[in-house]
Amino acid sequence: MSLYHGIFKRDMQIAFKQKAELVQPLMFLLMVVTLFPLGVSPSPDTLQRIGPGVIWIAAILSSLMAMERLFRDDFQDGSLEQYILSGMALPAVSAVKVAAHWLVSFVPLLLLSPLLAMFLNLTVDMYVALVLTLLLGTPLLSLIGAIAVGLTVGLQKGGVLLALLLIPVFIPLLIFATSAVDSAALQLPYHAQLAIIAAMLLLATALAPFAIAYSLKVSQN
Amino acid sequence: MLEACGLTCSKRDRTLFEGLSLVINAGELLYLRGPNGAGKTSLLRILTALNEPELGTVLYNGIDISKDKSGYYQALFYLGHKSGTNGSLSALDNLSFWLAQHKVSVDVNALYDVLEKVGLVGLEDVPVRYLSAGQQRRVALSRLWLKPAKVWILDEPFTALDVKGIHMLESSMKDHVAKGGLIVTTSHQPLSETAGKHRVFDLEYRF
Amino acid sequence: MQFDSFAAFINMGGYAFYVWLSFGVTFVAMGIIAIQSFIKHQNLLKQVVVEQERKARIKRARKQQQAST
Amino acid sequence: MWKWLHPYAKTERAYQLCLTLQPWFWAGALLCLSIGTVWGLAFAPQDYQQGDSFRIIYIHVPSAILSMGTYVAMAIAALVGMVWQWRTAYMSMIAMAPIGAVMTFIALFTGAAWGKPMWGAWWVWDARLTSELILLFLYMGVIALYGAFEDKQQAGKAAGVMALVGVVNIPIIHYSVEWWNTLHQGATISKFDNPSIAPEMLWPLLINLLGFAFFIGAVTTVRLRNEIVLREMHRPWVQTLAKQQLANTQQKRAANQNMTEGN
Repeated sequence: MSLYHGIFKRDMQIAFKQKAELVQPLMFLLMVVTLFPLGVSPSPDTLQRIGPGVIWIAAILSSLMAMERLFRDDFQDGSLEQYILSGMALPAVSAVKVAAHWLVSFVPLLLLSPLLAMFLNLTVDMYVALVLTLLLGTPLLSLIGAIAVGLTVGLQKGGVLLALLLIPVFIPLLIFATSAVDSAALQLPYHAQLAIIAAMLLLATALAPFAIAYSLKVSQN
Repeated sequence: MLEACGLTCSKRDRTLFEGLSLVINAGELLYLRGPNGAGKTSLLRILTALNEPELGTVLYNGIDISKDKSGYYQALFYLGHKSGTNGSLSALDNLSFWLAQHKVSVDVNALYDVLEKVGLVGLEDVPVRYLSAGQQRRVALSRLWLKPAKVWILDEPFTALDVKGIHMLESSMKDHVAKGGLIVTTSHQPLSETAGKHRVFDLEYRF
Repeated sequence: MQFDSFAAFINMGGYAFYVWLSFGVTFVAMGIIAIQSFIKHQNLLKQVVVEQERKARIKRARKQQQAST
Repeated sequence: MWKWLHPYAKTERAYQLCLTLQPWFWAGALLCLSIGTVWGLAFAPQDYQQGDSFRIIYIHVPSAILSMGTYVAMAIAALVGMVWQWRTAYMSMIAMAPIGAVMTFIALFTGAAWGKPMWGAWWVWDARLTSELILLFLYMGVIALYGAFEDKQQAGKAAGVMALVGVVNIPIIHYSVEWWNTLHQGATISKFDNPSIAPEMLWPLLINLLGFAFFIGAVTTVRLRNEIVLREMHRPWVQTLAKQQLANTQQKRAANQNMTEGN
């Protein structure tokens, strides 16, 4: 078990050495959310109605920016080869790396969510629903996103292609998450939506590491 | 004993080599020679199972390496073009993480000695991206003396070394072969006699 | 003195929470940026000395190398 | 006219200048801030409409003014650096950026805290607060750009261009946000009118403004010295200075060590 702990510690150390790369997607998220009151209208009730959609769309877009960092450095400087050569199970290695990535880039997003809720004038129970959907949804973003990152890591201009690949796949998550927060606004129960997101998350946790390992091998070749 | 039988590999519609068979016994140094683009690196990567050949298999002690990887990888050390060191970590951190992954436990002053051996005194705790490309390759090379591997597959190991470094590497190659190790290496300049007895294998450039 | 008692001063006409929160956050933020700058100053000076020792070590190693060949 | 400033282009003299200015700035900052705050909090009269919550003005207005002022000062430093090729100008520009960002954060936070009793919500898309938020993004942009470059010389020039682009955009942003705000005036935000500033309310405000300015000056001198030491690390004068500074910190530590052993 200490092998994978070593990789986790290494990723954490690298992440804290490159703080700027972590802060930038968050600033992007904040700015995108700030554009909506300026673009649409500052009146509190319109903001409340479009709030959940705005936050989730901005979260998906900013996650696409942060996603690329996942394997890019390791691929370019050859550490990925050394992982494969060390005989460790690649699915387990990618699962650990995705967990480290989630901790480093999505947990700060959760910490920022009260500010976003305040900007878009969400009520308290809407905010609770938002945090629940983010808690369940963002690991899903990381896991599925890592598959596409594994595939495009070998390409130079992988950035936009990543968005093209991932946005369609994230649509179900967006639909269920925003509908959960909307029904929270109307004081309706939203356990059904949460259950569906949780189901998607469990499915991804089970299958994605193997898909990530395979996509890394494909781009390694 | 490393054996390649009937390897075929093509890169972007150009067949690099076809039906290539090769046997390397323990205690032997194979010097892979050939012009640029002849497919030396691809052959080495196929020997390490990083790349799969279109046809043919590679056996290590009779077992197909694409099937049972962990046994083969325990005994393998591969030095590629990429240094395998992360830029924002220091040489020491990179080495200690790499050793942890390869299940080798070594104490810190051994790391300092090895880095001194490759001429990186005083640069041990500097983030690797501040080192020159040659120094980064020497950090990658220093892992050679840390992991007790039987099979050494080295891709252009001499590029970053000065005269003293080349002499030191060739003598450790000689001891490794003497101790029953197995080495496959490529190099631009020919191996001098300090590297001991070695077999040459030529790879022509195919159009 | 605008307030008749110290308690009234603390209560700040009912807005105690907002007034003291904003003054508190202001001086804490200013304190953080000031202290962070001083700490960075100390670290930088230490770093200068460490860099010098590193150069000395490299020179010594190089001298030994020439001596041994 | 610029002659006497030129020698300070040499970083060592700039370092000494910072050393001499720094105690004065700190003294000025502590003095003005304490007087202004105590006067504003305890002795200034209440506002007839907002009661005592208006006292937040004594930190909101100075920080708002100085957040804009620091950005303009940053742009001037960038311009001087660009025109006369002074490295110290670029260094002082990047030394000011973080403090300007802190000032903008303070203005934002105190503005929101002041607006809460008025508008009932912690954050309202009021014209001033919105342009203050955009100013914070401008600061973040300059700091992030400076941090992205490995070679600090290049970083200074790039961040300088961004600072100039930013300072040109500040009035444009300000008026467009004002217009946007009046456009949506129909929305439920009631714009509270500026509290009428009686003279005895104004004095603590000006003193606090001076106090904040001294504080910014003081922290800028510290950060500029950091920047100079960082960039001139290989220079002999920095090395002697570092040895001498660490020597007397050890002496001080040794002094109070045997002082504690003594009694």
